[in-house]
Amino acid sequence: MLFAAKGITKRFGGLTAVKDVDFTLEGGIAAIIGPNGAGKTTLFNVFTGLYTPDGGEVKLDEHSLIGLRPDEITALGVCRTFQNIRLFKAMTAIENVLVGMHARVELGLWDVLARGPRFRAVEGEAWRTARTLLERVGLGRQLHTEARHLPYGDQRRLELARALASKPRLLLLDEPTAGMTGSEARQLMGLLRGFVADSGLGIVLIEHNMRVVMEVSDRVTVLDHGEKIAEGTPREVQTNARVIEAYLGRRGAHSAAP
Amino acid sequence: MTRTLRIVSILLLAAAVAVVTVPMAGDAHGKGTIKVATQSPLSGGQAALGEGIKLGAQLAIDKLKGPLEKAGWKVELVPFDDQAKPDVGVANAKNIIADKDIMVVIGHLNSGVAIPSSEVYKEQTLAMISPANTNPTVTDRKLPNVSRVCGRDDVQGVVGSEFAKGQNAKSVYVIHDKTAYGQGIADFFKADAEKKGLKVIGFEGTEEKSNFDPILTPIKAKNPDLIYFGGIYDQGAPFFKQAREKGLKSKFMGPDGMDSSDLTKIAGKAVVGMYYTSAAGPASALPKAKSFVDEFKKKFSKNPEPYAAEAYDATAIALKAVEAAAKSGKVTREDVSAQIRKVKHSGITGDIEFDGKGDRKKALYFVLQVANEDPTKWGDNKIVKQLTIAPPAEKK
Amino acid sequence: MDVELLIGILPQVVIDGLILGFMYALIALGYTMVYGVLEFINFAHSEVFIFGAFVGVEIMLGLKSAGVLERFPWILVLVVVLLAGMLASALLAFTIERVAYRPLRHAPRLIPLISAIGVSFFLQDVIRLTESIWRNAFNLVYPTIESLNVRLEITETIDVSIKSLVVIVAALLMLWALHALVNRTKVGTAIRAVAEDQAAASLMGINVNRIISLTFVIGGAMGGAAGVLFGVQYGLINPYTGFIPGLKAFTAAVLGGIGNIPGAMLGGLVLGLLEAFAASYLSLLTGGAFGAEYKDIFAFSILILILIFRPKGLLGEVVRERA
Amino acid sequence: MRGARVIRRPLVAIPLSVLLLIVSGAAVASFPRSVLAFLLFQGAILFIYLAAMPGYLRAALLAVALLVMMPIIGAYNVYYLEIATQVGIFAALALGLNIVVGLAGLLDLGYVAFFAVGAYSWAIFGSPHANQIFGGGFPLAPGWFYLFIFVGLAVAALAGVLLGLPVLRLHGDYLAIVTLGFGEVIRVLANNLDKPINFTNGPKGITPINRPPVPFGLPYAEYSYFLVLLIVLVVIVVNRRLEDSHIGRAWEAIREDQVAAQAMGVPLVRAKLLAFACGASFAGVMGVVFAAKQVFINPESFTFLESIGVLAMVILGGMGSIPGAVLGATIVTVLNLQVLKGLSLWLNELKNAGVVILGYPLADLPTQLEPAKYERMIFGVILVVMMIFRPQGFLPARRRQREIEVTAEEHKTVTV
Amino acid sequence: MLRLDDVHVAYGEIPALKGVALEVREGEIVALLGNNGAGKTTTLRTISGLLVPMRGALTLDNQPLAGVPPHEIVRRGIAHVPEGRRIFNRLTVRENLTMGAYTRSDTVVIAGDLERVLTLFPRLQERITQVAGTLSGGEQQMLAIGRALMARPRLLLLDEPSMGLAPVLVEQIFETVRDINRQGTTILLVEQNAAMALAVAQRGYVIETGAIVLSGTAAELADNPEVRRAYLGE
Repeated sequence: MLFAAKGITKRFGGLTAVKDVDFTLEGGIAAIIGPNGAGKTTLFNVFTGLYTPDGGEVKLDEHSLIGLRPDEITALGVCRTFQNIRLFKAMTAIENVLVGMHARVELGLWDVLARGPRFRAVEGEAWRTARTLLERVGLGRQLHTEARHLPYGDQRRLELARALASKPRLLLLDEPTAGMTGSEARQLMGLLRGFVADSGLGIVLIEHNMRVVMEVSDRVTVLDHGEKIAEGTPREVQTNARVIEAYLGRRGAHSAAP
Repeated sequence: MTRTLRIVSILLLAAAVAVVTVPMAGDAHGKGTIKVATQSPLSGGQAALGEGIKLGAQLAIDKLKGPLEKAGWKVELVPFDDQAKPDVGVANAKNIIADKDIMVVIGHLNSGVAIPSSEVYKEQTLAMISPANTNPTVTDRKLPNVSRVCGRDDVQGVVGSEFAKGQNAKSVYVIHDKTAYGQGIADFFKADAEKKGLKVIGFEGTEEKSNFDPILTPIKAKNPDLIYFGGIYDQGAPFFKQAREKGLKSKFMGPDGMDSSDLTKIAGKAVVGMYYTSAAGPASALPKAKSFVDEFKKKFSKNPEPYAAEAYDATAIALKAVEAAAKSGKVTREDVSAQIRKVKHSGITGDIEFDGKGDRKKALYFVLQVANEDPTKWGDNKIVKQLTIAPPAEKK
Repeated sequence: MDVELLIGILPQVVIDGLILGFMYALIALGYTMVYGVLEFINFAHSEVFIFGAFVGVEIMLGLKSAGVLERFPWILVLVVVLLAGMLASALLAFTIERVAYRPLRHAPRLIPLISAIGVSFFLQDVIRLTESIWRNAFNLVYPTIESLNVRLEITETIDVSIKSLVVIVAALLMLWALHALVNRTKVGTAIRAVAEDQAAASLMGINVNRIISLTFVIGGAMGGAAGVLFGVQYGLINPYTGFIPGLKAFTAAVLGGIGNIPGAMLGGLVLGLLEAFAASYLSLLTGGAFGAEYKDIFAFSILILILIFRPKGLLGEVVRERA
Repeated sequence: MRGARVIRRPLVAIPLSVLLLIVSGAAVASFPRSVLAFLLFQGAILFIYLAAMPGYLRAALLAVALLVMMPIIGAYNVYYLEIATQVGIFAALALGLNIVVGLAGLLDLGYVAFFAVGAYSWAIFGSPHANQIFGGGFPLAPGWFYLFIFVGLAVAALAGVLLGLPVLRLHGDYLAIVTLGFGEVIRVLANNLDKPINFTNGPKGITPINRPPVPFGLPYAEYSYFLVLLIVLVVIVVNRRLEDSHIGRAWEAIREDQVAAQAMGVPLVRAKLLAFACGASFAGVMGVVFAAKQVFINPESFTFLESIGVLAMVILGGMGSIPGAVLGATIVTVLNLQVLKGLSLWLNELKNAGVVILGYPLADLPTQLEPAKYERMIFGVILVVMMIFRPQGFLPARRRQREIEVTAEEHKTVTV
Repeated sequence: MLRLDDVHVAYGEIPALKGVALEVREGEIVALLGNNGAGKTTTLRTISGLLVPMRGALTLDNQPLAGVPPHEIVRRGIAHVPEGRRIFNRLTVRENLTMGAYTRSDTVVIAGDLERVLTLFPRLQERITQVAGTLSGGEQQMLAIGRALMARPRLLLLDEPSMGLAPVLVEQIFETVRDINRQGTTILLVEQNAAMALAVAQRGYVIETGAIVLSGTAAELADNPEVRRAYLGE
């Protein structure tokens, strides 16, 4: 099992944001869906160490992630993007990606100050990798544009590249297509499939664009009010009555069932 | 970038034009100009004392420049603000030695500024006469150009303890202000008092300026016969005032930093009967001192701060030395430095003559007692004791 | 070690500490009001504070030279002087905000801080310039009001002066008034709303700029009152006097949890007591090896310790960083 | 507009730079006491830095200005050399603080504490004072100074880590107040550690502090200038190397968004500690140099206002910008030591010369209005005006293209 | 009453709205649909004055609104329930509600309005002295709407009122929205739950990457295959 979370519970004051949720991934692409405020992002924050859960266990390859700092979790191979895009806005695109590589750079203070051949080799390699990554997500021409000057869709792509730069085994994407046009979103999904095929990377995505979810994901987990209410293939989930009611609304259910 | 560059270019152009068109005030007439520089803090928390030094020098120049002007020299004062900061003092010092007209420096207030700055003056044997730096190190370095008209911490502390002993004080409590000046005197007071068999039941420093209650509480409980405050009046006065308000009955005493009418202005009747040591006699006893205070008040419409009289004497000595040096028709800095050591001057703070290190040969010290709570009657303070003490012999 | 002496002075030390603490609390209110709303350290508050003290002393000196100071009851004089000091400092704070801070509202956090430092330098020397021309003096002395200096003896060794009681009463009154204003009135609610969420507050029809000005006015008035009381209590002020108490009061505000009004009070008292204990006891406890000169180190060390264990101050809310 | 564009052309800019350098040099030589002439020279250096020209030419011109002309100017007027030296000292301090505040975004209000730590480390051992602690054998020979540059570095860095470890979890203003407290603690300790054991000699300060041996019989002022210049150059190189590495990028990432930085694998505490230690070490080195240069130190050099002054330099120059920090240090120092002083001296001269302005003789100016007394007030106004009209600083940090060139070459060599 | 014409808005240099045109007539409920990031919230923020358009016309009753500060726009009769509710967490429920009526000084009428809001949301009555931060998500949403109603708006801007709410509550909220509308308040509704939104609205607009791509009556939109696929999950 690549990634397994068991019995995750997270409370904020009196509110239980996530209640006893199990989630596993062996590979491929999984989607977590649910209405806004269902607890999806909270779950991501637990997975990446930003929140410590009130209960439950998170494991990557049998390594427990509970109690680790976010940077340690990233070093182990879990990286993410953010719902509201948290790029380093004053840094250029390529610098953003280079920061993403931080955990993989094996240089000490002395290497940096001395600028020896080792430094140049490692740094050169990092720049090449960063460039390749940016080219792959379609930002090859904007390497030296400051992140804040990029259009919304490009910022999403840059965030993806930055996350990929840490060579994750598991990539968590929070609404990767928000703010993209339909064709852009499709393109991105193709890209994600490509990454999965190339490197055996596991991807979990939170997504509202149902078209995207249905097209790209191998499995779908549905959350509502912090609880998992359904799980299965896209088709299974789409026809699940409870899902239709909770997520699409009762009227949606009426009109969706001809 | 372009905009920055444009602005820089315009400024450059302006500066270039100004360099060519604004002529530096050159020496106009006669044999030239003799400048006396003062260096003291003119801004920041110690500005009042620093200004006292500047004003003392200014008064002396206005009053005593006559002979030099008759001889064809123009005499000017150049005040510098050292901000009580050593790095600023050193930069000013370099600026001063670069001005060939400056023949003597009157300063500084802070030993911390005086010591590094005098290292700079030394390079050109530019004379510095200190009105206020009582720290022994100032002259113990034996620089040929550095002299001081004020006493030394070690001497004044001894004067204080000598007197305290005579007053039958058995237990004393010593407070100081954590400055080189205050702590220096307090240290010597304590050491000498213990040697003389007085019981020092407390010794503390504080940077506090306003609220002395917490310090006074244990003092009150210990009830010493005498409290000695090593520091300046603006801290001492509130301290003594609050002490009396708190019901302390001890006798009060302090060094020459207390010698200001502001002491009574701030502390009022609390300090009536308090003792302080000083090298400057009271106006009532010494006619010279009286006329100095009167003239100072007339010119600047306020009472002289501590060190104003010392600055006046220092400037007077400087002018005498310059006159002596000018007899050859040409004034050099080395000359002036050498002449200063030869001057015998009868000033407001007594007869001044320097020894080989630049200390006063024999200094006359007074112990005075505050007579009246009215600040305008500061001059009425009585001399209760006079002591003539030479600077301590060289220690090895 | 004289244990009897140590215990004997304890009540007096506590009283001394409380008085000092209330003084810090009063000054701290100005910092905390502004910080609570703008999350900005108003470095110039120490000058706002000392400006109030100067206005107060000028009025008292004026009354004195007119020969009326002794003829009016001291309460009346005190109230008049307090009000004048508050008004003057409030106006000053208002002007500072308009001129030096408002244009920088949306700049990165450090920018207004530097502007505030500039204002602080400027004001110190403006006060000095004015006073040196007007009175030809650097230190100004508050005229003594005899009735305020009377000391009430609690026991033979413990006493407290009327003016110290005035400080405590005034501080409590002002804290209460401020607390009531902020918590019980519509305008106070608006202040809290703006503090929490400026955009949402503007959607309620609240003129955010006006509320921010008001905050400065209130903070300034508190500073002015503290300035007058400071002058009355300690007697001597100069243009730079405000700096150290300002720094300490700011520390007190942080200690209590900056932005929090009861926190400013608590922080002030804790700091005041710590200082009093250190100044009174350090020398006695260490046999003179360490003395009152360590009181600031002691106070700052405790501050650092408290913040390590309670990173948002004693009463500050620990707000979770949301991802 | 057009004028500016012309200057952007190397063909115009290069001869203009050379001309400026020559003119300003000549101006200082013919009016050695003119503040404006020296300002012109400084302006020429800034112009060379900004104007369009090939890098090697710029380096050459700057080298001529700083290595050849500046010492010669110093021979005409030592005061200017002193200013240049102090600019260097503060530039190094500003560069150190720039790492902490500008790059890593941690507000440090007690930075001068590290300067003090460095200064005292040499002051104690480089003067007879250490005899009071260890009994005898001191001062160390002047040559030890060079070792103590590294001791100062290490001790200050250690102090940075010791302070950082407990407090770096604090956010924003809480961190600021703790660093402020730390700065005060260090100063008060320096002021009080004369008893029970006399480590610092308290307020009386330590003197005489040994100066390093001067090679080639240079005058000490010149030597001290070159030493400071060398250290500043090293600091700039170190700064740039840090900035253009994963470490510098991690710092900037932390400043921009701490949470995202951590999520991208940046260990926050370690990165912040490193920032603290690096910043502190520069101050430590300069402390050692400062102690030797001054011959005397006492706690008055290390007050809170000094920390604020250095912070103002960083922000005036432009946060996170290396040239900005240097320019900021220059502006503040030159303003404080030279321009404002020059202004008040000039007014004083007018006064002594009996100049009459609008029918009012300057000589009658009351002593309260002595220009020298209001330098800080003017400085305050300048700070406020600067923040309002140019909040990003004079030379704001900008994303650089130079890495591209470096790596593009790398690319070729590796792939071939 | 409200009209947007070719409105362009940018965050810094990134354009967020690229020529939005829409209209809300007196008495209507109008739904604005679109994916996250499409520009729905930006549109509302522009109307309420939190953002200033770079160009384009924005009018209320033919009076220009662009550049008018938000607190003034509230006085003109537009209340905005922002995304994420943005209630004042540290204020009590009652204080939150009184803040809603900040622009008004007619105490008696305000008291009546408070009554009205509390009848509309009885849950708030129970929690009236509680600090708002401790309310549940649904209660917070009620508070946010109630607070906006306290301004007696003529036009109410609702941003995702169903966010994070249980289906029962969603039903209830939309029921209330309808009530409010019936009592004479015009409503512009941004909603992710397209089915729900189209069920209460009379007309709707679909926004995509900063521009309106579709508009029509609620029924037309609900039947549009493109809409059904994108927003109704078919």
